[in-house]
Amino acid sequence: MNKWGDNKAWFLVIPVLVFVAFSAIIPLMTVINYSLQDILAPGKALFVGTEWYKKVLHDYRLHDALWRQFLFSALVLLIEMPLGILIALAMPKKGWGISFSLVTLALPLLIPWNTIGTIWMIFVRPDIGLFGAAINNLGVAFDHTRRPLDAWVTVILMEVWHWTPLVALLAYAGLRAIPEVYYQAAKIDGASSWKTFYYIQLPKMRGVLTIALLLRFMDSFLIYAEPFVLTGGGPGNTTTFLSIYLVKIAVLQMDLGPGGAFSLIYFLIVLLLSFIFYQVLQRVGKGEKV
Amino acid sequence: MKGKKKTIFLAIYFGLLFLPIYWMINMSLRTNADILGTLTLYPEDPTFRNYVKIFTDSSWYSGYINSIIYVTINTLISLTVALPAAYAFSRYQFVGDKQIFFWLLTNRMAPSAVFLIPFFQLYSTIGLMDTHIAVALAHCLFNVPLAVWILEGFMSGIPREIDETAFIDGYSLPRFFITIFIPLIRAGVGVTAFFCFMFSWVELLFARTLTVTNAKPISAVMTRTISATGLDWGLLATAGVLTIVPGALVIWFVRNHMAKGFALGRV
Amino acid sequence: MARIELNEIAHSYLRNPKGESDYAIKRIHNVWEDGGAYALLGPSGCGKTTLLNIISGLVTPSRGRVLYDGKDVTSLPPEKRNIAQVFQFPVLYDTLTVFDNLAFPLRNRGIEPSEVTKRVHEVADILDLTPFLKKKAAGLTADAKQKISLGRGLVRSDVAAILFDEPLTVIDPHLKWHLRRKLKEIHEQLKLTLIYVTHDQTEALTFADQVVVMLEGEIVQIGTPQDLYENPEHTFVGYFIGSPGMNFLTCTLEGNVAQVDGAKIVLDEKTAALGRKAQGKLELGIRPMYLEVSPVPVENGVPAKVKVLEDQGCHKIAVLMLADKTLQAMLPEGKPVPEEKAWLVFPPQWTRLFADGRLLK
Amino acid sequence: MGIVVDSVTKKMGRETHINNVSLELETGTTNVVLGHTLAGKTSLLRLMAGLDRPTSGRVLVDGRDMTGVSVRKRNVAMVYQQFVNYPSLTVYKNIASPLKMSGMSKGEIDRKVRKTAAMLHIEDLFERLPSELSGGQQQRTAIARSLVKEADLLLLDEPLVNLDYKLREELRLELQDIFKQREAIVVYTTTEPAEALMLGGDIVVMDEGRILQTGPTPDVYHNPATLKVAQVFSDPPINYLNGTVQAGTAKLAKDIEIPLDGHLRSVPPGNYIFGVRSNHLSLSKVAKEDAEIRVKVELAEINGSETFIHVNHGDYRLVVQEDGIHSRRIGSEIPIYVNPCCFFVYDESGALVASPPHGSIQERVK
Repeated sequence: MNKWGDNKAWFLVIPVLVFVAFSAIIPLMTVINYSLQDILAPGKALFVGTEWYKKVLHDYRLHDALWRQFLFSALVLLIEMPLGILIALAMPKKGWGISFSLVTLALPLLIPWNTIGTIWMIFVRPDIGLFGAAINNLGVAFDHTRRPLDAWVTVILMEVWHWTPLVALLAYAGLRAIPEVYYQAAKIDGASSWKTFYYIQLPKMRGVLTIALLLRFMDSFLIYAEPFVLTGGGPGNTTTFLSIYLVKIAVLQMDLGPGGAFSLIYFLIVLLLSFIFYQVLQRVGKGEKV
Repeated sequence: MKGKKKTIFLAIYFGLLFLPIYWMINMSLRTNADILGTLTLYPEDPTFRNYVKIFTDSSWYSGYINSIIYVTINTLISLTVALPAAYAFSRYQFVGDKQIFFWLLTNRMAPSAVFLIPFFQLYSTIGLMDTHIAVALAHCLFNVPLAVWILEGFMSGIPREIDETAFIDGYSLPRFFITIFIPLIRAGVGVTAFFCFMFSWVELLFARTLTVTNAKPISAVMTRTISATGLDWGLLATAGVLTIVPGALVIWFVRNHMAKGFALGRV
Repeated sequence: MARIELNEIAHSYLRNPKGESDYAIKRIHNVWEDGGAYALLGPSGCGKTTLLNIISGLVTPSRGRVLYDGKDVTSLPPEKRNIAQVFQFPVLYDTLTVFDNLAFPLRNRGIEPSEVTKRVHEVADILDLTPFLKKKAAGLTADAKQKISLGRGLVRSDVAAILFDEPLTVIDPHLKWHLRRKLKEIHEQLKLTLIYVTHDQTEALTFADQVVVMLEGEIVQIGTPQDLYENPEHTFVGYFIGSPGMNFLTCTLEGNVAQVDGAKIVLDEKTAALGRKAQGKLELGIRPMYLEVSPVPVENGVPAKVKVLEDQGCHKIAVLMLADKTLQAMLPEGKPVPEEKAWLVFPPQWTRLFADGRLLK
Repeated sequence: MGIVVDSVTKKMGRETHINNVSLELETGTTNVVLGHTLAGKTSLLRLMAGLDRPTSGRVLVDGRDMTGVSVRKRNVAMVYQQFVNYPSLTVYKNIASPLKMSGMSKGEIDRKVRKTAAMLHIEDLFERLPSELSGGQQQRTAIARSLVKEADLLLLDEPLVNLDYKLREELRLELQDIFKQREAIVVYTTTEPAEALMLGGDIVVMDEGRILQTGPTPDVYHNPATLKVAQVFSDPPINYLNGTVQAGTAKLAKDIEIPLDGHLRSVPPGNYIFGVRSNHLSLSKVAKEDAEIRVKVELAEINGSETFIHVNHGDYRLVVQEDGIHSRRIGSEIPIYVNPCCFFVYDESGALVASPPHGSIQERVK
């Protein structure tokens, strides 16, 4: 049946619009304002047009941060997606094990992001951290504050530790939604467990996996707090991702003009991605109704 | 045999998952001197001194209280405004419905860093700086769209004939909504509250920027302390452990509904 | 193909069943002949799906043995029993084409590619699926999908039996006819053992040569559709088969005459003799179709009041009151219609006696 | 007193659900809306209830224009084909809910709820939640809720279609009794001719969003004005054979000849469509004027207490109804018989030319 056509429904949406307008539209206008002006002193601003945009677009550090960001997101997805699916497959299907697994998996998701950074900062330190000390004992020199590679390994490990459970939870929910008869039919057809996975479980999980993939892409693209606490963007700038760089420009250096321009470009990139996100989601939604 | 392999794999994974947390707990039970002295796998001389300090020093424990206050306010606001909106999106067709729904979702995708300076200025201007409500409002940026998104999913699962029957019976929309409809989507409201709590609880950037002392959340207290006290690892670890507790409690209460929330795929 | 024997089967889903009522299947002991088309009919919760799963091997019975052609398969899983099953909802491999779906069970068993192609084309021909072979299975209509599920069973030359679990639930009513016909045709053509579970009388009676009626974990009657209609062995069968169901009147017996609240109904000698020997609550049963209704007094006619007269187009249903008991009768189109009073005649050859629900014979 | 639907059209996007429909219904009548799935029956009901707004046209209640007036301000009750109850309320509270809204006193509510529940035999289920009921009990609760407030307009949208056929039998009988006692306009939609006939009253035959024919139910059954009505109002759909009338005889399907007697006598020469209901085809020759048709058996479908034998005669697909339950071999060739006095005759546009006189079938049986 079709939805009821009634424009009075707008009244129900107004509260949301007021709140989101307050926390999204007004700030966004301010940002646009900054990006087009040079604020010399409070109350004294000069219209500079696209000046800041040109400056930001030619900033090689921003380019570096962008590529770093893409590399980071790609690596994270490559590890988290298969690992998450594997965990979901290994999870128990009945009994107390379900509750235990779900609670354990959800735990890292509810730890404040800076605490995540703290946990790992402690964990990988060569002097007091279990991980750092153990690796060094094996004869591998490891120090995430000095070596870029070690810093990357640490950040990725942390990210995987933090967010793989989300993929696993989504995949698990997807698996649970597969009716038992599919497994029965596969058994009767003599399918091996690999074939059952490839021809039944994977296609049936497509919807949730798409969502997991996109969510993980978005959130890893916006990452800030955890690497900030862990490495502060270093050593050098080797773990300075987009958000960290933006905060550096806008908050620490108070360069409001370039900060504003950077913000908008960053937001546009994310918007573009979220548009693709929305399109894909729509298509997945339709595909599942068949 | 296959089942056994799975269990072993899962046990190893869960072991690795707990290890960093365990290590932090381990350190929270030791003094700083002890930590810096020798590396031991478990606290040989466990002490609760760090915990005592946090529970008795108001600059520490008020951080927890502040966090809980603004998270609660945010969750309440998000649910209150999202419920009618989600109902509108799930039931009605109106001018601009799809566009607004999409625009709401884009806010969930916005990089927090973009909004830092404007928020700072906005809340300074209207005198809300360093208040709980400021952080709660800021978190609405991503939590309200999220709540609308999840609730809409649950509401669409309720047949519209129930609404119609109620209107035929003479219920007004608000009365129907409160007495009949909300009880029907109880689980959805619970799941939504859980996610609002979660995202507000774990957020750092806004909470730190919009507060100075009065509403400073525990996460911000921790970051400051790193530089202030030099490196009291034991205290830092203890503060970290204590930030995990509320989250763990919440999970425990919603554990049976969690899978359902995830099944909708709307996180 | 195989002859399936159920040997003293009983099943409970509880780990420690206590009384009778804990058993989903109480006691079943019968043989399903090779090449027969059977329907397993009963209301929901009667244990028919459990029985089907015992035959297929998805459920291992608490007691008793399952034999395929004399070989004990009780503890074998479904994939080792060589059966095929069609479920309530179409179960397909969404990402595969129709061809690959049909080929799937063969390829899993390591059949030669040329043989696979040959078999798939044969089966696709029978099921009218040939035009869709190259299409993705996910985009097809529900009835085509259900045919593919069936086809995956048919492609296997070694299949012992094909089991159906309410296979037409999701099919549009006007397409059901087509599938029912297809199933009949396949049975005629391939002479496979088919077992069909349903709660729908039309489906069961249309499909099967032999209908097995189940009630509360037990088989109450096995017979041809005509048999079930004309000679129900249990009051439940009388009620469940036919619309409206059989009329039942509690009665006492005096010689050859059944007394129903003072009204006298003459029975034939054989039935009356059986009734006199029987124990328990006696009930007289007659189909609405066989109950004769006259608007004027007739010989042996029992007077009754007419409560409602329903016109169904091709015939009328009269709801009659015999003392305080309700009876229904079917009046063919054009037959004279009683107005307030009617006289009922119970033809002895269609009047049956039941004791405690079971037919006397 | 009554409801008037005045040239109403309802469009949804590009689809037309109701196409210029006009209808007048009186208080105290039972009206059956008969039509196939998607004929627009539900749309019509929703428009009458005020759940949907017509794209054009008006709905008048007691002479007042109610188009666009909210359903809350109307005195209607509706039963859906899905079992719609408030899942969080007990059966008692479900039934009481429309009365509670009208501000009735507690004692009065209790009296009415108990009376209505007794009528539908659910008075023992008061404390249960809808999820703890069987399908039949759920629908009984929904019907009770619609009856309890004694609305002026009682709408039932295929209320029995999702029930098991044994339950359908029972409830259908009970509903008939209940409707007779109502001082309301009862509108009942169904796809089944038998259900329509049993409920009696007046009928509205619909197809593709239009009304094809209205009138007292038995009259329409015996004189379907067009071939389409005859198809909708026969289960299985009426059998038809093309034929030509010429010089005193009619030739059907090329090889069947029947004399032009009785109601056929007045049919002028030309091309026609001859329709005959399944129950008028038989497997045995009853009268000497019966015409024989050679057919091939396709399937014997058993429905309730009848066997429907689907057969082919050349390109014509026919269905023969046989009382009782019998099996027939697929593919066997048999003769079937039809009495010429049972034919409906339609011209090539589908309009009725001649229908069997009411008495003729009775005579035939005697």
